[in-house]
Amino acid sequence: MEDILNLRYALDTFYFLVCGALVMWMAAGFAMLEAGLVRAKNTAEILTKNIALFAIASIMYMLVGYGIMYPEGGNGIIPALDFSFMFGGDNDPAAVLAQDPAGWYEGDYYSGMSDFFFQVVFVATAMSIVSGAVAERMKLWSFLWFAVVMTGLIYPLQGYWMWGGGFLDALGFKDFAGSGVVHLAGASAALAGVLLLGARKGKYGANGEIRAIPGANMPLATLGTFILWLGWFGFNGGSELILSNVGEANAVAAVFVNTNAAAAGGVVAALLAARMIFGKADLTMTLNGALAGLVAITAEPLAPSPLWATIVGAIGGILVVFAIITIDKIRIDDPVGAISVHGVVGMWGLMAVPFSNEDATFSAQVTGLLVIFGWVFMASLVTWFILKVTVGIRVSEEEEFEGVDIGECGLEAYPEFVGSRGSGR
Amino acid sequence: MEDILNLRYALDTFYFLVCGALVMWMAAGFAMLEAGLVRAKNTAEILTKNIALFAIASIMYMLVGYGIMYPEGGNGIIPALDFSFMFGGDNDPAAVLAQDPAGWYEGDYYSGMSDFFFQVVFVATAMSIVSGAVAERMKLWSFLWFAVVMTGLIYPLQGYWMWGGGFLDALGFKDFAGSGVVHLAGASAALAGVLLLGARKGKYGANGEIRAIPGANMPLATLGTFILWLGWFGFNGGSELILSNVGEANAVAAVFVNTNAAAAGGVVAALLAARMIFGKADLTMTLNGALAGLVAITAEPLAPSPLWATIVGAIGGILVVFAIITIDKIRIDDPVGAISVHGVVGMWGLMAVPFSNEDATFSAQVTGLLVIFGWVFMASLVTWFILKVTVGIRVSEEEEFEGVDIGECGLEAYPEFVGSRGSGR
Amino acid sequence: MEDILNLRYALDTFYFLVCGALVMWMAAGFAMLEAGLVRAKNTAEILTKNIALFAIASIMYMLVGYGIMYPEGGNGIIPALDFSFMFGGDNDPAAVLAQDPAGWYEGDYYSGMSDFFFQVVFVATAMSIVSGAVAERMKLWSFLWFAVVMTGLIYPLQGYWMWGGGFLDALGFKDFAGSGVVHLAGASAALAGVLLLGARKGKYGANGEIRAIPGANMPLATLGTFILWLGWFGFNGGSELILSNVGEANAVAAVFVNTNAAAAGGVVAALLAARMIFGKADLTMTLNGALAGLVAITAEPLAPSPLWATIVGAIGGILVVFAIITIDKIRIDDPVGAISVHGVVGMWGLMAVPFSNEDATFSAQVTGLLVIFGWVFMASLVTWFILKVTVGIRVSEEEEFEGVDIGECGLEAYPEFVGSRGSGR
Amino acid sequence: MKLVTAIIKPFKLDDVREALSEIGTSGITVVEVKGFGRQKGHTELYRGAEYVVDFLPKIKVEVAVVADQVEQAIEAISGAAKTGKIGDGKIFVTSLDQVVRIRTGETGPEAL
Amino acid sequence: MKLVTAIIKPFKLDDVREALSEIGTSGITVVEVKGFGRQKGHTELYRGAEYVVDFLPKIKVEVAVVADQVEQAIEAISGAAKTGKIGDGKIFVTSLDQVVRIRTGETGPEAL
Amino acid sequence: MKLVTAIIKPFKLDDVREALSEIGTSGITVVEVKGFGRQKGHTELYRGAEYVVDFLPKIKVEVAVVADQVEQAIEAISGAAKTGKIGDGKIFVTSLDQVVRIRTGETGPEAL
Ligand SMILES: Nc1ncnc2c1ncn2[C@@H]1O[C@H](COP(=O)(O)OP(=O)(O)O)[C@@H](O)[C@H]1O
Ligand SMILES: Nc1ncnc2c1ncn2[C@@H]1O[C@H](COP(=O)(O)OP(=O)(O)O)[C@@H](O)[C@H]1O
Ligand SMILES: Nc1ncnc2c1ncn2[C@@H]1O[C@H](COP(=O)(O)OP(=O)(O)O)[C@@H](O)[C@H]1O
Repeated sequence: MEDILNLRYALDTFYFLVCGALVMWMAAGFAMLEAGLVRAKNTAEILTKNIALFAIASIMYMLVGYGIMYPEGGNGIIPALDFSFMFGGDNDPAAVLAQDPAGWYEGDYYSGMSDFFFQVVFVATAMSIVSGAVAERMKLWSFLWFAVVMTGLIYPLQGYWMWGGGFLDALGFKDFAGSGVVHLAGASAALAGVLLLGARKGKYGANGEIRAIPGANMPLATLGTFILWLGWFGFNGGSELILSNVGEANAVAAVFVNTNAAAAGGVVAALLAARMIFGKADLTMTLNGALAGLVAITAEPLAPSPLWATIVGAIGGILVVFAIITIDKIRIDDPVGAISVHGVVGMWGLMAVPFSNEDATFSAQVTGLLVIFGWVFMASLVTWFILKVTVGIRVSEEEEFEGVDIGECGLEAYPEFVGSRGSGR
Repeated sequence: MEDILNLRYALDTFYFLVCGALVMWMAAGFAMLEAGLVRAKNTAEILTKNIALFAIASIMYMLVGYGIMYPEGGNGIIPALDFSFMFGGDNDPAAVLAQDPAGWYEGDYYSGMSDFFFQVVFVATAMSIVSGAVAERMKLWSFLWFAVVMTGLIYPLQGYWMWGGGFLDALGFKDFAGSGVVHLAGASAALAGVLLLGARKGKYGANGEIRAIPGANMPLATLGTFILWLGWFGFNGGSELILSNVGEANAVAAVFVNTNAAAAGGVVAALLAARMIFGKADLTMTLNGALAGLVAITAEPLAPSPLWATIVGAIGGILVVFAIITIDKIRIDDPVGAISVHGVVGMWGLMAVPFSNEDATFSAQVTGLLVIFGWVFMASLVTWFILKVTVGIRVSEEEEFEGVDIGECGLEAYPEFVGSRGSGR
Repeated sequence: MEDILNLRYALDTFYFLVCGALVMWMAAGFAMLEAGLVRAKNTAEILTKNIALFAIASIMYMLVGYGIMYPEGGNGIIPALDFSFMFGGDNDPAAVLAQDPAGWYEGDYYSGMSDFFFQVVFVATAMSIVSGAVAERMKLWSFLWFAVVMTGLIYPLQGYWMWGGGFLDALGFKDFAGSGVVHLAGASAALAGVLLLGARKGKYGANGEIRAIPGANMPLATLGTFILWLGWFGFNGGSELILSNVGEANAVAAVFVNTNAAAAGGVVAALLAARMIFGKADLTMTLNGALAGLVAITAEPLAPSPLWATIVGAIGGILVVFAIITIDKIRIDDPVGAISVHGVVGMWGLMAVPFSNEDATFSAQVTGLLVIFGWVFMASLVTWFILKVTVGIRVSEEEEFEGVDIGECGLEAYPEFVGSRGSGR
Repeated sequence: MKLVTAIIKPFKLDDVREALSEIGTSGITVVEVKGFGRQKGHTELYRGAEYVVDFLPKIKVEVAVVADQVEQAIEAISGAAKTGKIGDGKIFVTSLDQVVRIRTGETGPEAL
Repeated sequence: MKLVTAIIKPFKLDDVREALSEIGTSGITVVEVKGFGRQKGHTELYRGAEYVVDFLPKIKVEVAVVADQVEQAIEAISGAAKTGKIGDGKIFVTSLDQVVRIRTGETGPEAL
Repeated sequence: MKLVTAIIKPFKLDDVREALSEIGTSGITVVEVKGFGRQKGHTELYRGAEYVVDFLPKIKVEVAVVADQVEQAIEAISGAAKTGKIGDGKIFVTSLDQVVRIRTGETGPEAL
């Protein structure tokens, strides 16, 4: 039996690590997507933000966040705190093997380190969502300060409420891999930031006209989407948390199939919706459609049939097209569509759960949705506001015109490509 | 024993899912490769085609294709049909565990969902091959209609003949991971399309001269090749279908080694061949060489020694250089070399099998090759022809000159990079 | 028991293959990083070098290198040679299963083919380090000749001394995944090359001023860094070599966590250091910081706590900023900072081991460091020198001004992007 | 006929284009350039090495007008492109000997 | 000496280059520009927002010729660049006071 | 006032800029162009198809100077840009009717 348990533990741990690595890869996806959808003059800065936020999330979650989100013993609202993770340590092999095989999956059936690894990349994902929405005008350092607070406190607390066994979990709120806890949370923080930040110069004309500001590099944006698509197999697939028997292996496989199906549905639906509204096959909308499908299925990628998963994704794909247009119309300037993709469609994902999962109720879903949105939005608003009145959150008008790359990073993303270059050829 | 079977099932399923995810990643590889090898003005459209075809393949194969290719009970030519997959369901754990361990690998030893996941990304690969060959002049929507037919019917039927246990399988035709069933099939469909479509404007001069049309972005093309190389470990490695014992684990490892060796052989051979013919180290030929090596080994990546795998790949690498030049000379305009890489070298891959695998015969290989080519080419020709006389398959001359990005997608891939831009800076 | 052993073997083999595939992916990372940090006119050539060196490493290591590095029976300095790997063969399943389970992990507990696969991608990594440092002025073919010698002889010999059970191993030198054997080795070869090659034209002014030569494409450089970050989970994670029980699974998970933590530490530290010195958030330094963190932890990613891993990475990140500036000041022209990242920080990584691993001693670490540097530097210097006096290693001044892409590859990386293009639109 | 060439700040292009179309010019040609005048650029550090960014991105706008319209065009451009800060740009006027509209073959002021 | 500047459709560049070399011009300079004349551009939608693509990509071709050759050059360019559709482009002629070949120091028509 | 336009080899830009600033010109405008003169380009093979790279990358430098300074400017540019090899480039001089500094509204030589 001990041999079996060793293998089980190793397999489940490995599955967790592989899925975690795939989620880490999503950081590259967000970086490329956002770098493709901003203008060339703001590209180096968004890249800097993306790699720095991932690093900050990794450090803050290790120091503080993990110790807020997962220790046992909180009262459901206020978590018990335990910041010992940074000093290492994992399950004792002898103790692990001494566990009763009957209750195996309630015990320590995989490495605690692998658990952290999987969790930490989720925090980074939530934070990545924010960077796109505030792109092209937010100060780099203020953004990074926000990242410290978001990944150290705001995210972990609501994470505790749901996945850490807090009151949302007790309520019966269902959010398999985080349409709410990750995506809606990220979008809520983004929305708060955008509201305080205002639109990019030139986005809205004096007479109310909405101006298009085309993204500079479509191959990058597409690459980013494919990376996210791939990474999402880890995001949803790993969230089953167990692989090592027939039933669980089937479940993980179903999650992979449904995740892919929803993305596919999102692509086709957004492509057709854009075709119908604009008369053209708008690539950026199609990319957002893929992501919308993925966000939509994330709250429940296990229960649906492949057909229903496709439909859930397709509804997400249609929704995102209308959301982007609408949000633009009400003058909320979100260069990459993050609020629509992760926020609006994240809500749809949560509300779609009861259609396929009998254990879910609409009321619990609404409650969870409101709690996550309410907390993250308000806490973020306060944080952004403090940053605004202290260090400021918006670059100067001149820097914005010139591009934040020069102002914040002292270099250009493509120094040679736009017209002539000064020297160095 | 039950514990063992649970673990075996879980491990083989996980192996399948990981390999399937790697194959999915090949979609990004094709997208980047093609985006790098077309002109900037046609880039957004090829990206749109690539993501949309993957989505269409995912949906069509779920709805129809899988039900054509794999149900048991066909007569070898006409498959039995079973379209229930879309409603979900997987092996019953109790039944799985009740299977006789002796005949384990003939039974349901991994998740059916994971099987679908692995299969569906193969269809998308076949379809991806087509998009490159018809690039820069084909109508987006006609292409997508073709994708519906190809992934819903044309591919699955010949897939059934071989991998679904049809008459090609019975004949002793050997095609481990699809030099024929996937790559030659894709190339045959592409050839039919190109023949009906004609060359790009300006590709061939009035006096018969062949004009070079350089691809716009070499880093993207190289990235695409590396992605495909990585993905191919899943493509070939997963096609062993079993991992969970010493012999099978060895086999999977050998497939990984040989896949890498063949790609390496293809790179070096194509690099040297291009050096000898052109006097320069033509990067695009080198990239095609890598892919040629990979396609060549795909029909039999298990039996060869690493040395022989390298040679099989190297011959593929040389072949592809001559094939590209020859195909260009006979005025078949294939912007990315897809017909050469996947078609010509796919044939070489099939014919190379008997050199290392004693169970294979040249006659069976020729038969398989001709059947696949014949069916896919003819069926595609008819499909393309119907599209041509109904909705049309070629964009207008004006749109072609202006670039299909504007005409089909309403946006530019690099709106800022080519000379000046109108507004929005 | 046999069932258990089959599973163990399969799982450990699979873990090795997955990690190896991740390391192979690092080749794409180096290619993108370097393509982003050189000027546009030298991009196609660096891409060609990167894909060709990977292919050469794969072939040479199969033919010669593996047979130098790993056969048993050498005297610690001179290895026993065994070049039979190229003809294939793996552990006999029956013999494997007949091994005594008690001494299982000393026996053949995973596929020999998977071992080769994991090793071969390491050689390629070492060689990739060189290409960046000599970029923009070295002859393509001379570089490839060097790759033959480096991957066939120079790397494998010192690899034998350490990982093949040679005298460095006997001495108690500790280098878990290769801060020394891979990274310092690569950097030493690069340094020898750069010294014989000289700086790029225009890098240093007549009056001693140091001129900046900005890299052409920051998104590519960032993508490359993210790819390397992801691949490094395989690089370090796979170097534990065993996964299949609780203790080992914990160890692999700890390696993943620490690898990520060190990279994060490197990012934040380099970002802040650059901010303090330059007043700007220099993206390229931040990227180098991530890599520095990764290189630093590579010598010992298992023993540290997450906190200490972060600090080891952070020190690497600070070190790399100063190293780059200093190396530039002493007029060693390294366009991508490879010597600083892999050499200077590689040394730091080796010297940091005794802080967390009690089995390591500073004296053994210094010895190992000096042996690796001494051997690789001297052997490389001789090789580069022979190349210099025979075929030459530097392109002509004219070719350098025009860009090596045209001269070596006969094509441009971005033919359309710089100003106007001649024809073919 | 005269060719009025203005070197302006990139983000002023839209305003200049509108100002020109208001006075009824029939077409314009633009290109991205880099340049410096009194605005001398600044020093950046790239990986620790100094880097004089002396050439700043500008847009060059060319508009061909009949001689009478030159003053108007200059005013329109100046008005729209002016921020009052250094680097606002310059306007150059040259004489055109001939203008031809390719499509119709019209020449001279007709062709504008 | 005159400088003949033509704004043409990008895909016509090869034809124009050939036409010019046939009449024996000694060199040309080209650059990508964007512009509009009577051809006013069109409206696109990007993510739902309107987007006036008023500047269309064009190629600017400059060729310096001796005064006698101007007519010939105009004809060569017009002939090669004409499609008869709107947006075919324009030709501008200006006077050159001086031309210098850097390599030899030759000046005037010699230098062309 | 005159506009001196030079087409030079790209890597000579820094030298030319320095030479011009030494004689006291107040600003310059540059743009990447492609072109050919006597230097006719060469043939490349791309994937086996011939490919005449007739247009080589050049930099166009424009500097507006008072009439008196033209000779000096020509000499400065020639001196700095010359390698003695084919493809060194050309200098064209045209007359400027008017120059306006947008920021201040100054005109004529004042504005240079
Ligand atoms: N003498 C000149 N010759 C050519 N171009 C010039 C000259 N002076 C200025 N320019 C162009 O005009 C742009 C704006 O110049 P600016 O810095 O506003 O000059 P100033 O302050 O002298 O008016 C410069 O970037 C340059 O491209
Ligand atoms: N008045 C003008 N001044 C400067 N450039 C012009 C002018 N008119 C036309 N052009 C340039 O010529 C190109 C082609 O013009 P086109 O639309 O064919 O003009 P038209 O129809 O008036 O002849 C335009 O895109 C623009 O770049
Ligand atoms: N007659 C011309 N008209 C326009 N541009 C020219 C002409 N001759 C040369 N050029 C430009 O000058 C550049 C350098 O010319 P180059 O080959 O040095 O000419 P040459 O050898 O005749 O002096 C060319 O690439 C081209 O851009």
